[in-house]
Amino acid sequence: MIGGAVFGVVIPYVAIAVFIVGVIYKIIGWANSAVPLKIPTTCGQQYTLPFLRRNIYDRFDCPQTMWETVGRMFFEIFFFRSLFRNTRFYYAPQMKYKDARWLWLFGIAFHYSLLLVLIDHLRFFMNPVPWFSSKLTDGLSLTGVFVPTLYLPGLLIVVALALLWARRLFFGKERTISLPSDHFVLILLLAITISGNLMRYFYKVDLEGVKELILCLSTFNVARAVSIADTIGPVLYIHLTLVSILLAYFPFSKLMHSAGVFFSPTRNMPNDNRVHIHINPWNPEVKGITYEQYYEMYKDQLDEIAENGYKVKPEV
Amino acid sequence: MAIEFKKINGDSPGYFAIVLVFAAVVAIGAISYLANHFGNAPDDMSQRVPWGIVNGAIPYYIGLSAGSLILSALAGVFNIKKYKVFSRMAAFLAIAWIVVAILSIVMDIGKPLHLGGATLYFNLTSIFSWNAFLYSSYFVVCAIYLIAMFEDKQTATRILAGVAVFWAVMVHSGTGAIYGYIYSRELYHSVLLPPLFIVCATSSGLGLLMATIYLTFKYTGRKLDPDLVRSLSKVFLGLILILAYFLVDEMFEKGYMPGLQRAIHFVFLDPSQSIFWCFWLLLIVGIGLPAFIVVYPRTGRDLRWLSIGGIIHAAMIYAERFYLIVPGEVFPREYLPGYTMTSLNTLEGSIVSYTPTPIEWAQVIGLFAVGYLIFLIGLKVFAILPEEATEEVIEE
Amino acid sequence: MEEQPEVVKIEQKFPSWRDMLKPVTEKDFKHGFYHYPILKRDAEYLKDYIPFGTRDWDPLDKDWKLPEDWKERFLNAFKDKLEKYRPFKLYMDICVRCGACADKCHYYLGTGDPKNMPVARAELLRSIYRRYFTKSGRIFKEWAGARELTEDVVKELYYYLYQCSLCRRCSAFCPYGIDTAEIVWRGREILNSIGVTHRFTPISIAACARTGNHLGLLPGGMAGALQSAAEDIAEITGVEIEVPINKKGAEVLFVAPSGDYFATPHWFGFMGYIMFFHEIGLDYTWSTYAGEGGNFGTFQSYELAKLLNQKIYHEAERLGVKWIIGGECGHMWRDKHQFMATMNYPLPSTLEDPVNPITGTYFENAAESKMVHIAEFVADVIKHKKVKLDKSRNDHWKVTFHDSCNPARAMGLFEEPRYVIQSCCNYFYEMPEHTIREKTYCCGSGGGNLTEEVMDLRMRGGMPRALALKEVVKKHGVNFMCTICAQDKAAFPILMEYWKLPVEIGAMMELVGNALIMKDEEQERTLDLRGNPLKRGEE
Amino acid sequence: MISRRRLLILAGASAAAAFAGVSPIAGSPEGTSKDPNVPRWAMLVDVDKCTECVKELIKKTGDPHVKPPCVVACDEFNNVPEFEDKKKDPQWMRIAKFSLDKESVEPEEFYMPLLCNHCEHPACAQVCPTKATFQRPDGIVMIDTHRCIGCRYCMIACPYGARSFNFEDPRKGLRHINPEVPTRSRGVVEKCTFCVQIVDEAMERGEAPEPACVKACRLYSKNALVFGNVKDPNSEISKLMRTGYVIQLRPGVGTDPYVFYKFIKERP
Amino acid sequence: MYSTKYVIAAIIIFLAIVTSPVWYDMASGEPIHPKLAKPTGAHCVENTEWMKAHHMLLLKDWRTMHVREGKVLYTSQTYGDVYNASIEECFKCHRSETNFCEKCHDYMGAKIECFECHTYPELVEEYNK
Repeated sequence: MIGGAVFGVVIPYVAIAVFIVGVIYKIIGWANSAVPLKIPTTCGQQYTLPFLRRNIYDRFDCPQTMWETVGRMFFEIFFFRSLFRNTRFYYAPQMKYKDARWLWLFGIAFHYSLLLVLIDHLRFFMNPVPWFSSKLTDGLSLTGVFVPTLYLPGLLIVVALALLWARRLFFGKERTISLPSDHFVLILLLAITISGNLMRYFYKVDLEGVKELILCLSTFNVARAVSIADTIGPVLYIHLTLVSILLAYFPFSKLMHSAGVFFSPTRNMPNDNRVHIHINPWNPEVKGITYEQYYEMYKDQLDEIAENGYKVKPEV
Repeated sequence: MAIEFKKINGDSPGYFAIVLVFAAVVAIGAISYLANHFGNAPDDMSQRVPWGIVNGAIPYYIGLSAGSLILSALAGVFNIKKYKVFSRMAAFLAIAWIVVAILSIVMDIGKPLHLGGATLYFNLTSIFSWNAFLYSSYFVVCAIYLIAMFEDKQTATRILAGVAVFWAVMVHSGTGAIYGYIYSRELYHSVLLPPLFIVCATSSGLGLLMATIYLTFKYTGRKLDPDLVRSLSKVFLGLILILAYFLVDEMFEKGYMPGLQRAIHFVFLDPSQSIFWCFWLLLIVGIGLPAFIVVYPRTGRDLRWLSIGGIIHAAMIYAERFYLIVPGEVFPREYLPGYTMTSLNTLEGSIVSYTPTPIEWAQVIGLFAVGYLIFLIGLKVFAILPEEATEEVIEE
Repeated sequence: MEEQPEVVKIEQKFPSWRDMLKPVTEKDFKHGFYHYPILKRDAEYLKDYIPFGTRDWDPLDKDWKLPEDWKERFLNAFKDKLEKYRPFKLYMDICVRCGACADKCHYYLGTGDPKNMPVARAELLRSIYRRYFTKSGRIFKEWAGARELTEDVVKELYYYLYQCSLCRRCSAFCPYGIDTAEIVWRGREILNSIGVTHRFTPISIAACARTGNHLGLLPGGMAGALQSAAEDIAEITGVEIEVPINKKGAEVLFVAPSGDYFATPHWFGFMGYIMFFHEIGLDYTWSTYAGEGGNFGTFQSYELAKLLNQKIYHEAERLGVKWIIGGECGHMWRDKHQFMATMNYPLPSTLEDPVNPITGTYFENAAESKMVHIAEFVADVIKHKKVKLDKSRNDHWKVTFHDSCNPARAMGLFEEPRYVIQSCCNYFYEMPEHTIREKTYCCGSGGGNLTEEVMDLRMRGGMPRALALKEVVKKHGVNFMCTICAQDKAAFPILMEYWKLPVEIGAMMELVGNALIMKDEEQERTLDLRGNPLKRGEE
Repeated sequence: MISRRRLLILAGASAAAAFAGVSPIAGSPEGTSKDPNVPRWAMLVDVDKCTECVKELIKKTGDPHVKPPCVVACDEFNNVPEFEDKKKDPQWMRIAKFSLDKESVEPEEFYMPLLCNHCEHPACAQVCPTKATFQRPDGIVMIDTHRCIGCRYCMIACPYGARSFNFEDPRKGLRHINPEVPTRSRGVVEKCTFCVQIVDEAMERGEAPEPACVKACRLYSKNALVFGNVKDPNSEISKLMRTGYVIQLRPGVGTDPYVFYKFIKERP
Repeated sequence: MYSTKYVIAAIIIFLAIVTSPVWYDMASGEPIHPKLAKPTGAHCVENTEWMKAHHMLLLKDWRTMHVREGKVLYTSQTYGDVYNASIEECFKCHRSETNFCEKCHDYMGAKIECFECHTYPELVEEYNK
């Protein structure tokens, strides 16, 4: 009785609340600091003289207008364009530069799988199930092999996470820079995805009850939620609790990169510094030396230049 | 000095235009596939001719892949250094074509979402089962081979080149065996098919590769030593002559058998049948003409002509696939030898015509466009094109 | 050619994350990697910006004699920066330590020191941020990657924050665009607040604040430099040029980095400016008060940057010029392109739209800040065929172009200099793709590292660039690397010597000067601007 | 609550299946059973009776494409759809007219049904990449349509053209559904199963099975089709096979079909 | 520059996405749980709770038993009685596919593939009118 209520109702509610409030708190925290300077990283030719052609990639890598900036952010967010530029420097034996876009591959595999898995999960959250969710799920499932159908992103996400974690475990540089929190997040995500897959394929739970529980939670029908929570198998609560931990941990961790990438000034600002001047709201006054003071200091030399008619002639 | 491979910039309107054109063709192919498999768009397959030209796409594209890969590995295995410049490009094309081939299997089968079953329930006696394994492992071998080349691992590249050639031969022999081991149809059953498949894979792959090399180098403004392509064209000539020999050999072998006379007449001598045209066009236009182009000095020295020859040959190899697959199905089997048969309720016992519909052609051409789309994007994303290709090999 | 040097031994170490949190202190400071402390003279002059600088300390001392309340001041400064700079605050939070930046840093590549990875450099500050400004760090301490702020940590910060050249190469590869330069800049500001600063940049900043240029040239010295440049030109071309200086009412103010006034190989570019402006008959002037385009303040703090760059607008206003051209310099253009107009807003009303008086081109991309890059200007003039160029005069050079970090990644200036160079010489070759354009490697000496005491660091940091150059030297026989940054020009000759590369370094404007056929040039030139005999018609 | 033991058994079994690659209980034994207690089903066609019946029907209806009762019963029992387009129309059992290939002698025509031969060495099972087609111990060659990927390799391999592919959703071609037999879906191959549902049910009850076509033939009082266990020397089919000349179709390919055709011209 | 309007827009979008299920469920007005047709018969093949989660596994095992092994009968492990191992057996109690299987599967957004081939009472009725 207590178990169901705690794991099925209290923990999810708390986690969601922490998640929402935390993320907004964090965003507002960032927003409270000004962006004093416009510092885009330009990775393409700037907008310049008309005869120097800017190609389409320059437009996105070195945006001049708002729409080009939007384009840059789009490619950054949906295709990880910066990571796609990745090269690796090889010390031995030839000291060469090579493409090394594995990180991009693993990263994009993980993130897209995550997106698809989340869209698939809409069937637990929405009643009736939205058409795009079920259509997408059908298209990505292999039937005829297993019961239920093999949902490919659900498996791919485990593989991608394992590969991402393997990088951190086996590569020297990555191991060095990985903090416990980095491992923690990967382990947590692995645990969530593996428990989800186990639940899907092996340790079945009564999904009907799960959906009922979630719908009760989302319509704040707490009493009914508590009563249903007790009828569902414990396997679900492993998954659900891990997800709750992730949600509650989200705002206080590096996972905030998902929101932060939108705020990054090196990416979300156009490179039009000399056309539209950026205003720094706290621009300080700085008292430097004025020309008058300068003139006082070097009066004789400046006067000499003036005497020569403000020009210098070669003495041949 | 090692050969330097570079990405193309891929920023010209021409590049985007050609990508868009191929993408449009792919879209048309995809739409026809959906219309065919989920809607009512007609194909001309029937209970008698269950394998049409979309099925023919499988051996065709695997052929292109195997051909490209064998060429790519020439440099590694036989240590022909001057072809090293093309090895990455050819290996990448091999990957593109195997992807297309696997895609064509997916498009051909009735239940693509059940495809996982083919890996899960392995049937030792089924060549198709073996091929499912061979195709996927071939893709992996190609990919590892290409990665080894990207990483400039010399020894690994050479070893993998050997493995890859072996695998390509296996894969394409296996594909030939799909048809060649069918003992219930006399026109299929042939021991020559596996070697013949390898020869025509290499020749069609090489023919298309010559054209691809020429066009790619031309439109990316790279220097291409004509002698390189010319020496390739000699290999090409040899291959198509062997192919012609095999075809004629098989024709005579089948024709020698009295029991097959009617079938042979139907395949080779009946101008009212499309198969007749397939075969003779293949022999005359697909083999004779390219051979002439290579041999005739004026055209043999002109890369444009050589490319045309390569393209013609590669295109006509499709006719070869048609000629290999369709007659065996179209020509009725004798269930009770010596007796003529007519079925009351079905089309058994008579010749069931098969004329591919535009819907089917759109799928095949769409698949072709997928290959080139992958190639075009690959040119931009990976360093597969050499800065220039010259005959002389500069030792490091 | 001499023997190639032994490849510098690079020891790569991969310590555990715990070891990464342990500070590197004065005991481990390696000679050739740490900076000398600020001079008292400069500290006195800049005491409003860098307090406590006048105390007696040395980085190798155990006791750095930090002020009593240094911790409080440090954290207050930290908090202040977090509140003022969204990028700083954001970049403290969102790094996922994916490692994409790790081997992008030339210092990491050259030294193998794990703390030179951009991510690790930022982690030095992040660990403090977590400990004092986040809940999780306060609770989980070390396990959240947080660490106490101790004197050792300050020492480590000093050591590593001055091993960054602010080239932003890592930022180009970071999936979130985390800008290590921004973090290091803030870090240095925070260190300044407790008087921990190195020696090199404050010298120049103080000098520039006083005299108008980093080198501390007095107005007469600057005029003298211009005069001897004009004399050198006359010697080589036979054309005598009058160079305007401090001229009121000129149309354009020209600002060059002060290295150009006397250093080699800057000097030949300096001659190039004068010849070019003379040839096209531009009504321009040099200025002694705003004689410095470069801005070492941008390596230190916002205020110091403004202290130096505000003079340019003041001078433009005083002289009544319409707009400004800036010379060849790297970090100067980060300052001029990204900072200057913001820092000095509103701009003097006397400025007018930047329209090229020779060709009539309106420099739309400098519409508001009124400052045009010399490469943009020259490219425009060349495009309109207003000058005659003889490419064959540069035939003795096989040229490659080094994209300087800041014009490349903070401005997007790629095609203009290439256009100019290719109009001026016949033999131009690009270095490998991964080392040019936005992926360009730093010379290893930028960001305040152009100083003798960190020579080891500089040479190691220059390794990737040297290797890239070696490729084209081997392949095409390149013997001239053109660059548009004053620091490059100062740093590369030493690097070339160190890596035994037979390559001369030079300015874009030197090539222009060489190729320029001047109207009043009477006899055929036989020498290039360096006084080397011209080699023509070969090959 | 859930029975934990069974849950683990079931879950474990499917887990093992996933990792081992094959279902532990789904493996079909190679070849038919040697056990004398396991029957070997076969069909015997009396060609003379069949010819007589078909000729009679053609005469009666005047339709040269008439479907005799056996075919109708087959279609009805097995939910075999009917489509206008002959090219796409699946047919499990069909009647064919044969005559000696000598026009000069004006040979007499005979009719006989064609259906899946349930071979001893089925070419279709040999080539099926997913083991969707398999042979049961009692000799019936079955298609597990759950597994079929629709590659149609079996149709190419089958020497008897016994297989049909569902180019269309079969339900579009049905006017009546027999709930005992599933209608197949679009994209899979189907063929005669010797009415396996009837066979299994009869075996369960201990009766002699009688597939739909055989039953129809008997009810039409022709008795041209006989179904039974050839392993049992006393079965009707074994007895009948001893009374005449029995042939198999295309014995040369070595598939060893188990639909036998008996020729004895018993002239009155 | 604080770019306040973008930040506020971002927060609103974030909130909208995160809380979308709540609005969606409230707006749709669907009951939290659909009314399924009541089956006749005393009990299901196995324990009802177990069947809820595992019915498809049972059907899959039935299908393997029946199709590949020719075993037709299944003995319930809970109740010990014998059933025909066939999906038709289900319809003896669950008289309606549309109001039972389909309704619940629609609710869960899970696709039923069984009835692409297998028949169910409503379908047979429709065809055999």
